[in-house]
Amino acid sequence: MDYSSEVLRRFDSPATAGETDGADADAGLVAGEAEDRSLNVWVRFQVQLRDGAIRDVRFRAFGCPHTIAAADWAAERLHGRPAAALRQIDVPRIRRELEIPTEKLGKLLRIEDALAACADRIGVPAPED
Amino acid sequence: MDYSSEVLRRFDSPATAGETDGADADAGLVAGEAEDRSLNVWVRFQVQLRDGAIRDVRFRAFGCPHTIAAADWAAERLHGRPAAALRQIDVPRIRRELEIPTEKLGKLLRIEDALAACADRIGVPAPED
Amino acid sequence: MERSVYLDYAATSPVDPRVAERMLRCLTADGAFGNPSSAHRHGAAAMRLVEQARDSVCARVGAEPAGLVFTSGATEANNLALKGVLADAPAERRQLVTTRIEHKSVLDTARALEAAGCEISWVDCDTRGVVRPEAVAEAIGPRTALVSVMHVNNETGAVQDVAALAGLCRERGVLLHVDAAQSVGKVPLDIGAAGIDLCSLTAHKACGPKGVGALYVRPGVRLEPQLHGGEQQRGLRPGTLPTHQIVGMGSAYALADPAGEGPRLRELRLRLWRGLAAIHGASVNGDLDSGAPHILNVAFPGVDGESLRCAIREISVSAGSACTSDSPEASHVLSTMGLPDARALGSIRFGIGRFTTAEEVDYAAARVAAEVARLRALADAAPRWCSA
Amino acid sequence: MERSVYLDYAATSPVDPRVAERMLRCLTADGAFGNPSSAHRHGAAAMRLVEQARDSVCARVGAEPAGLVFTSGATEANNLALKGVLADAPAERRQLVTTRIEHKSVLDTARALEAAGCEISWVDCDTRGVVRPEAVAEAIGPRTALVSVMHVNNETGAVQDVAALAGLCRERGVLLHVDAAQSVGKVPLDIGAAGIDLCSLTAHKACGPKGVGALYVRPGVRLEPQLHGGEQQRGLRPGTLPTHQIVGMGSAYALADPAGEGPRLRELRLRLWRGLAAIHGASVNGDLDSGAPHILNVAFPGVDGESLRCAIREISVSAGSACTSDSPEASHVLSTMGLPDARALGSIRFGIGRFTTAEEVDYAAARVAAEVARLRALADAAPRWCSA
Ligand SMILES: Cc1ncc(COP(=O)(O)O)c(C=O)c1O
Ligand SMILES: Cc1ncc(COP(=O)(O)O)c(C=O)c1O
Repeated sequence: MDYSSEVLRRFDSPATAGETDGADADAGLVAGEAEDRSLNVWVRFQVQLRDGAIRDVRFRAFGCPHTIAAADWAAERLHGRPAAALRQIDVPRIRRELEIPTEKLGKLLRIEDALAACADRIGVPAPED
Repeated sequence: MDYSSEVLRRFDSPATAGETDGADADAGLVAGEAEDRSLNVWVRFQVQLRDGAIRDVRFRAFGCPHTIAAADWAAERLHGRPAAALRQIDVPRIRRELEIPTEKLGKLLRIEDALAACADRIGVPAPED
Repeated sequence: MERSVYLDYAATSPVDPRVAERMLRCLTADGAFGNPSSAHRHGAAAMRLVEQARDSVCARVGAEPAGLVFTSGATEANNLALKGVLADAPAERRQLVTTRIEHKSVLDTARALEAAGCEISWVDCDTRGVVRPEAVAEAIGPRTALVSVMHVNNETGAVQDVAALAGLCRERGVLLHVDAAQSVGKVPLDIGAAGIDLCSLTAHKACGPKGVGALYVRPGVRLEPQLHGGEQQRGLRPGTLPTHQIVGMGSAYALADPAGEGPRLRELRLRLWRGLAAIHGASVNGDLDSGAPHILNVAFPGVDGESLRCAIREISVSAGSACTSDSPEASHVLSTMGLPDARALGSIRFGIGRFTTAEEVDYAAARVAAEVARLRALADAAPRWCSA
Repeated sequence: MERSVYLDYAATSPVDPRVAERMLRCLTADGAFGNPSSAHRHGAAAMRLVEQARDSVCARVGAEPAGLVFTSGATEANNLALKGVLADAPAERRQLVTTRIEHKSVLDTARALEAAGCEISWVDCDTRGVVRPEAVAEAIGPRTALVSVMHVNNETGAVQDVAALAGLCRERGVLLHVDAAQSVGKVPLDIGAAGIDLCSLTAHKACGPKGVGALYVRPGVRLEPQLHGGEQQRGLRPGTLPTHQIVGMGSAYALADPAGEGPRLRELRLRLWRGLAAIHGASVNGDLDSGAPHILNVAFPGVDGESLRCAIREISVSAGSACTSDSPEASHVLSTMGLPDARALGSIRFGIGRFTTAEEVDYAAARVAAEVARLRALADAAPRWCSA
């Protein structure tokens, strides 16, 4: 298995792994998770909001290095964005930037699902189909 | 192809190859030959007799190293023997002494034939079957 | 990058320098480079080395030299054994009995035979990865031509009782093929004493070169050649004999003495396990006592195997067999042993060999422990199935 | 014994020391000994070398790297090409067109296919050993799936016009397989430019190692794998990739430049022929001008070939192909060219190569002349058929 240096860097020390510091906790803390047992993957995000904007995002994950690196990338990007960004996660762009092979797509979609679960909790309206 | 050292020695310098010296020629010189085109072999013996005994035997051959070595061995052994020996050539013994593989048997039998042809010319009676 | 530790001897091994040196002598113009089938002196010199190597191989595994057919490895040997015997079997005896834990080169060949009209009877193993001879006996029927069971499993090191299998096959009048690719140098193997009819061997798991192996065919056993052209090896396996490869196999086998090397490997494996046993929940897939001395397969519940391997990537280990290490499927061997998928996917195969040191083993155990802890922290609060 | 001269490069060649050195670096623990299919660092390092070698091989023969399947040699490649394509062909297109002068690995495979229900259409060559493309065109029918014609004949060096054959095969909608085992480094070969669909290669005729070769399969061409087990090489040819062998093939091919080496070989061959031409009745089997530069097949009427080879046994030469040199049958190639048996059996194949010197060639010519004279004297008065 080939990993891009970006995947390795994030996998080795994912800056956004863990729990939010909790200082501002009651100002809007939600969590959402998603899993796919058949793909051996589980991801969970914790999102801290203030004034409708994302103040902090943390993740936990059980899965492959790509999943962990992608969760870290997504959490980092969400910092400071409006809550609606939780529904706008760009999986193709993650794949491109981290050079993740196609066969990992199923796992990456669970990241999308977990962030969508956070958005649900916050009440970010779902996009119309 | 493996050749025994005896085959190689005789093939490299067959002492009895060629023609009898002819000095005593009119005292009983016969020749006999045999061939098998399908086996790519031809042998010819020249036998010089004196007083019913073999004074000299020479051979010529077209064929494999085993054939040449065996012809040389046979010619050498016939020296000084009674003419009847021309019919008593011991092919199994040649095979044994020169370590000749089975698949060469067909060729060796042409040596027997050529010597029998000499015996015929001399009038050595054929063995009863 | 920093240091590099090789613990994947079950996938392949480096060539012993003594073996490499002998191979080298068959290559260049001043060596035995001739075609062993050539009638001339250069050919004869090469053929002598081939025959010496044949004797070395046979001496190591208790085989009659006349029965040894050199191949490009155990994959080809397994193909030749199974297809060769079944192609020669009468139409009413086209059944093969084999197990679900064989190497892919047996599994896929069996499936190809099935597609071609043969019947396959699959035997399971127990939770330790061992195939009960009685289970094989039950699977043998009146149509069975051949039983194929591996000696040492390449993922778990489980050792099958091939002598018992040979006995019952003989009783039932069927042939026994044994894939012994993993045994040589680690577990004693005496083909003749055991009464094995066909046996696949390879050089590269025993500090010999890749790309050469052999099928032993007990004289008298008939099989259809699978390659055509040329009379080399009595027509059973044509192609120019690769002298240096065969010589490499011969000298590797001469050095591969399980009595000499086995205890050292076993001790290293135990040392590795002692280091890993400190990790909460870690467990051996297979059996530490009865398994081959060079393979240790360990489950680390609560971590994904790919991530663990990536985390310790300065250490070369495997997810199972090398051939499937790129795929996300759980190992068919561990699944047959009854492991849940997540546990199978969180398992790592360590392969120990001639040049492995105690220090390397200690290093590996410490690194694994540290990374398992890190990855588990990362997966804190994951659902229970993740650490099944 | 005295000196030793090797003139059997068409049977096999010594490995170039530069090639041997690169092979050696893939063997021991300090080299790229990993299993190229392993996902870890040791595996990746080996795979990089395999891919470099693939590129070298393809660059030499004008092939697309994606189409190259490594095998244990040209024998296996020929088997895979013929069986693989015919097994994949629809039932109504199970005909193979090939020639009577192919290597045994094509001839015997064709016969095995015939026994399995395929139809074989055999094409002859002319008296120079050349197959007329029109004769092949005539043999192609509506049921033809594949045409298999060798590039350079291993006994005579006759070069077939594979580009013309490829053109007419394309026109007729059939696939063309070319056995190019003898061409590399001697006769230019551009698989892509010629439009060849499948091409068999081997390393050991071009100063590379024995036991490794390749089948080129033009992307898009379908064939059934003949070995099962493991996903290596897209399932077309499983088995652990032998890094050192493949690296050896790659670097041998990188060195094997017909433009650089061909003229020197051609000159040596001409020099050898000039020496032999002094022998009464000696004649070239084949064509001196159009033939490959490294093979000279000469008939010496009036001597038995086995005896001549034995007489000059310090010089390693061949009776024809190495595979048949132990058998008393006349070469099927020379017979197809119309030579009477005795003449065919009195022929010798000289193979010239990278390390052959002018002095060796002169020595050989002088020795042959002396021994032909001696053997002819020994066969004086032999019947005419002996010197047919
Ligand atoms: C049990 C077993 N059988 C067969 C093989 C195939 O051997 P080879 O790589 O020589 O084809 C292997 C290893 O790859 C193995 O471990
Ligand atoms: C024309 C030709 N085809 C095929 C082969 C077989 O090649 P290998 O020895 O690599 O199996 C040879 C030589 O042996 C050959 O000369």
